[in-house]
Amino acid sequence: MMAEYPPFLNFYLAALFYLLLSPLFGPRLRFLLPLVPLLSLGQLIILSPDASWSWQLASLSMEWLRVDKLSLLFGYLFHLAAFIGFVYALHVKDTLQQVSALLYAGSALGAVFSGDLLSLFLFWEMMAVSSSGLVFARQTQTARGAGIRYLIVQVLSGVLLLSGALVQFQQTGTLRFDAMQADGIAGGLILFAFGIKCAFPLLHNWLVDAYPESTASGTLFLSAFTTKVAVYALARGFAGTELLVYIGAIMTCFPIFYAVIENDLRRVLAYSLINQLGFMVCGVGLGTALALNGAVAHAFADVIFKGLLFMSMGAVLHRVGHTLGSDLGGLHKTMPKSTLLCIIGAGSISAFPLFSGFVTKSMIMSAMIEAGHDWLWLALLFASAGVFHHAGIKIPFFAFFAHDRGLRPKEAPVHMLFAMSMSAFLCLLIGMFPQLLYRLLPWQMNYWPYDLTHTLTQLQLLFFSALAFVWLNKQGIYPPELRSVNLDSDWLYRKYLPNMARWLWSVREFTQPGIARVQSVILRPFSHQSGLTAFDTSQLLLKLLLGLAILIGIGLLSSDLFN
Amino acid sequence: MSGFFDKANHIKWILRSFYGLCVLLLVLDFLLHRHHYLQIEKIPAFYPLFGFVACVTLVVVAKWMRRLLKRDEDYYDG
Amino acid sequence: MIENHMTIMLVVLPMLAAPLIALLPSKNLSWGLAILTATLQLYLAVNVLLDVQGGTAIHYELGGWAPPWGISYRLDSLNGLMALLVCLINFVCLLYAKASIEAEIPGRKLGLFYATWQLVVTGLLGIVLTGDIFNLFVFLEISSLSTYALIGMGRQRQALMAAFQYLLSGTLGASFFLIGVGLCYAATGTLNMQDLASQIGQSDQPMTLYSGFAFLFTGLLLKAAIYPLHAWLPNVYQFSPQAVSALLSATSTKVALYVVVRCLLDVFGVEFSLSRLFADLLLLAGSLAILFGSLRAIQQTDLKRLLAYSSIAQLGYSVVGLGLLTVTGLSGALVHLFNHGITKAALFMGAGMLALGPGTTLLTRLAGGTHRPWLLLLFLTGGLSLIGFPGTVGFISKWMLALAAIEQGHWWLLVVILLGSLLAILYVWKFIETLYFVPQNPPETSTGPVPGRGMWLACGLLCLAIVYFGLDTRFTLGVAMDAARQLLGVHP
Amino acid sequence: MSLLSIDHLYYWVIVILLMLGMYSMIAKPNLLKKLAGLSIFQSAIFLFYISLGKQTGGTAPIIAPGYDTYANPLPHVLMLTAIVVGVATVALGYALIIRIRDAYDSMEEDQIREQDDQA
Repeated sequence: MMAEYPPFLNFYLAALFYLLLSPLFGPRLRFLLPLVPLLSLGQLIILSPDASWSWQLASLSMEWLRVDKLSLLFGYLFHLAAFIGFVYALHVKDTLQQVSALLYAGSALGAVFSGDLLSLFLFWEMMAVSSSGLVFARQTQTARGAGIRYLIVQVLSGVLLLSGALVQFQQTGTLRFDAMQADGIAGGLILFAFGIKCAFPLLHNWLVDAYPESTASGTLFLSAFTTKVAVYALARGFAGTELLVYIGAIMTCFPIFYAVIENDLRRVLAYSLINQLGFMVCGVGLGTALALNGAVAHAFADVIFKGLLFMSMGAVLHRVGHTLGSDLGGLHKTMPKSTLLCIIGAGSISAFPLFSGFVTKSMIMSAMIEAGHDWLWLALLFASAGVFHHAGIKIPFFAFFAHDRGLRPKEAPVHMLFAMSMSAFLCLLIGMFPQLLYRLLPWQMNYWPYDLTHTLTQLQLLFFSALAFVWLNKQGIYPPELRSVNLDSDWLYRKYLPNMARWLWSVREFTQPGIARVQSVILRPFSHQSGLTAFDTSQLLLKLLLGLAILIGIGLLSSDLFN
Repeated sequence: MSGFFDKANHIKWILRSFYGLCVLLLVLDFLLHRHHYLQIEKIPAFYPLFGFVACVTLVVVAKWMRRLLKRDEDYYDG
Repeated sequence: MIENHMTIMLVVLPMLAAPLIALLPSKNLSWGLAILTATLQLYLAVNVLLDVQGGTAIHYELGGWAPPWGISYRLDSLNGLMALLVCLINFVCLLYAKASIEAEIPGRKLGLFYATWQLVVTGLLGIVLTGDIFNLFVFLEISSLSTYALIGMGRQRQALMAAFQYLLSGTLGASFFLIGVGLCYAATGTLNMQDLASQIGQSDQPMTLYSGFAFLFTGLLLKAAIYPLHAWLPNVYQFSPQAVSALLSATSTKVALYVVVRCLLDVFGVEFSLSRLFADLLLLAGSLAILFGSLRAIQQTDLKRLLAYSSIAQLGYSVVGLGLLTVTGLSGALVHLFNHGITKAALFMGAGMLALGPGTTLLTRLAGGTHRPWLLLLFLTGGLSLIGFPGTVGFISKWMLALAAIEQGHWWLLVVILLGSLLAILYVWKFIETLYFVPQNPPETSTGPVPGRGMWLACGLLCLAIVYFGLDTRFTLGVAMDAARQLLGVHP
Repeated sequence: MSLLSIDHLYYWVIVILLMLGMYSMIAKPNLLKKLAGLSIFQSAIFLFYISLGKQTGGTAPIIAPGYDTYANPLPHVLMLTAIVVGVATVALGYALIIRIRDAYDSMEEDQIREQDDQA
């Protein structure tokens, strides 16, 4: 009975204690951090399945603990991710990062155990704020810029969710978070909110903008939680929404083009994150038991293998100081262990048989065929080949092999290697014994990935993709890594809107003298000097009197006498 | 390990075995009987072909996109 | 016996304490007496509020003279909540003031400072509790005059000009109010609020009454710094002594807005005062305040001035809630007065703590405040509350207001409220970023006075209150709903 | 027009005084003159209240034989309070002006502003 409280409290309390105790114990305290998810996981495991916990807020009941198989699966996953993350981040002595990470992981847990939209919104926003701390922690000018853009988009998503919740509350009188209809204002707003966090096409830019700007360990945390919470929310709220299948298919395809020409390898991974999310969104959209299982299972596997890839790039960042493909190469000579672990991650994301990606992605692919979306299935197949191309080959190749740039960094620190090894182990474990994961899945299904057809076709697809890579490289067609930025939808708000604002400003500048002249003519009897400073009492009084006159005028006009 | 990939004949050896595996997989497609869920899968060597063509298309299109989208590194800072 | 007089004691205590404080020989004694008074008042305020919970009202006739001849005091949920706000903020600000004000004001003036402070509190509580509209004017002037004096004690010389400007504009507002009272008296022949309320419908001079109404409200709106009449506020908040900024931001505009609510709904009544046009005017003014205030806040380079503009925006929310004229909207507006009061006081206190060393609140001079991580927590809590983040008080009020806007089908208002929150992120972010993420160049060695324990305690209390009342709304929102139902004559 | 009749003359005086006061507050750069304007403005309001109590043919409200109309005493009493408030306001204003002159060495607002702008 003692254990029946929402697990996010473990993390929030840990954050509070960390903040309180860090002045006393200093950064030594960080060695305790990996214990937090472990202990919390223990609590989660003994949590009884019908536990609930709610909080009364202004005539609304906020349900902070709703336990079912779906939320439990994500609960386990987030604990695992947090544990790996804190082990990986043992070198970080920055209180801001540690506390942000604790709060962030806690909020993600809070979100998946939320039973109503208001609580979901609460944790949704907590995630936004705490995770932006991880971006800002990089302490560079670009990180600050990316961080504020990230924060605004995330909060915008929260605001949309809140609006949707408000409308739903107004219309139905309940805030319960269950399956919803995407048509109608409430559902539409909420889907839009989820879509932002899930990086739907054109709403995806915050992800590729901010994730690569975070610190080595920050990106790891970021990649684990926000988007997966969004997948969870979609799976719970909008399972079987046909629209999502199409959105998902687009999401799998368009980022791979960007990934091929992107130079920053962590940004490549960010694009490939969207691509993987696309598979999950497809699965949610299909809505069959197999597809939904595939979606959440793929989310599970993705957190681990994408984390592994981000960790290996983080190790490069930690040792070399950047992850630009154009300036890397030959690192395998001094970082062989990282190289090997990175390749395991690459194998998983490419869905090689015996790696975790294969056993989860094939569920979605099979469900796609069962549902009769032939063309979309082809698109997904194309994306699968593409994933291998940019994440499976490009990442390890350009970072650890390719041209030797003479970089001779040290091997990654022990704790990083340990964290990466854990992930790699899990990738292989799930890949080889998929029933371990399948048993946890929320819906009933009967599926086995390792039949001849699946294994053979997948191998053929991947090997010939690799062949294409080799061939293109030999022919010199393969685009070289170049230092550059590629335009994406963020151009709209990073270039177009500022330019518009500048243009408007120049119009203002142009008209300003005219306005000033008119002003000075009107105010001449009262002005002793031009220029509006803080202490122009006359201006102040004039403004006030003008306001008084207007209000009195309207007040009188509004009276019955004139109506 | 450190100098392993520097030697040209090591690379050659790796590539050759890779080509060998590709050929093997291609041959297996005709030898083994696999399930066909869709019409299009019945094309002989569908998966190898698709994998190869998809990737070449991907790279060619991406190269073309790069001409359109590439900007200087400090494009947004200016 | 005492219990009968609890209401009036709230006003009389600080009035009696003021001269005593001025006469006491040492600054510590003065402060001690002030804080003792404040504690007693806080106790009384909680008690009377508990007494009136559930819809009863306390009547007190001054000197035993029955209204409409004598002055009567009347206390219900609405002014009980306001009285609690004033007493709470007074107490916390006094806790804070000791260390803060000693760094700003020479020791020999401290006795006078605390005495004047007591007069401000007397005035504010008088406004809140009185049932007589002329008496209200007198208290308005008592609090305003002592406020001008307090502002003039600011550390920079600009404080003097700010005080003088405020004196002119504040008196202008009070004069308009006085004209309005005169016209209403001419039309009805009474000054007692309840009596006035009963005479409104029967007056044979509606034109006079409407003019009075118009003057009265514009005067009050000026004192409350509602949108087109806000111009005096930024200078005042920027240049006042730190503790005074905190006190004023949390109480004076709120109390003025309380009078607006009281007069609008209780005295003039819904049918009289809120013809559709006037209600729409309030909605419009409130929305403009939200947008204008937030946009101007983003532009500011001085922390206290930024907070001042944010106050203008936040007051807009309350005005919007008032203009909606529903129980949800009105209770949102009232609870926002309380919630924003504690939030803004906390933020001004934080600003004051940063300014202890440099003596200015220019953001560039305050950059690189990483040596005080605890203050970051304060700024985050306060900032999140301004944004309306769940778990803080700011969320409660905005949730109510947003709900009320949807109830009435005012979608544009919902957009304004949410847009206001987004803009709030920008200005909150602006100061958090400058304070904590921009390294100072050259790094200023933080010498100068260190925040005293009282300051930390005060800030801590307010932060806890922000979170506590954000999570447990039974008390604040309950009282506000009571008040809103009474004002609108809706029975649950 | 009734508004222009001699009965309303005192209203016109009041309005003119109000305007004069406002003009002085706004248009004079000298702080003392601004304050004087405020004082005039307030006086106009006192007059307004006093005029409210006036009854044509009424006398001071002391019951005496032969008189049956009395002026209403209440507004006059109220104005006693208001005058006290007004005096306090002006006194505080003067005090502030003295300190401003000490700090800026000037009472002209434009000169004060120049000093602040330079700082």
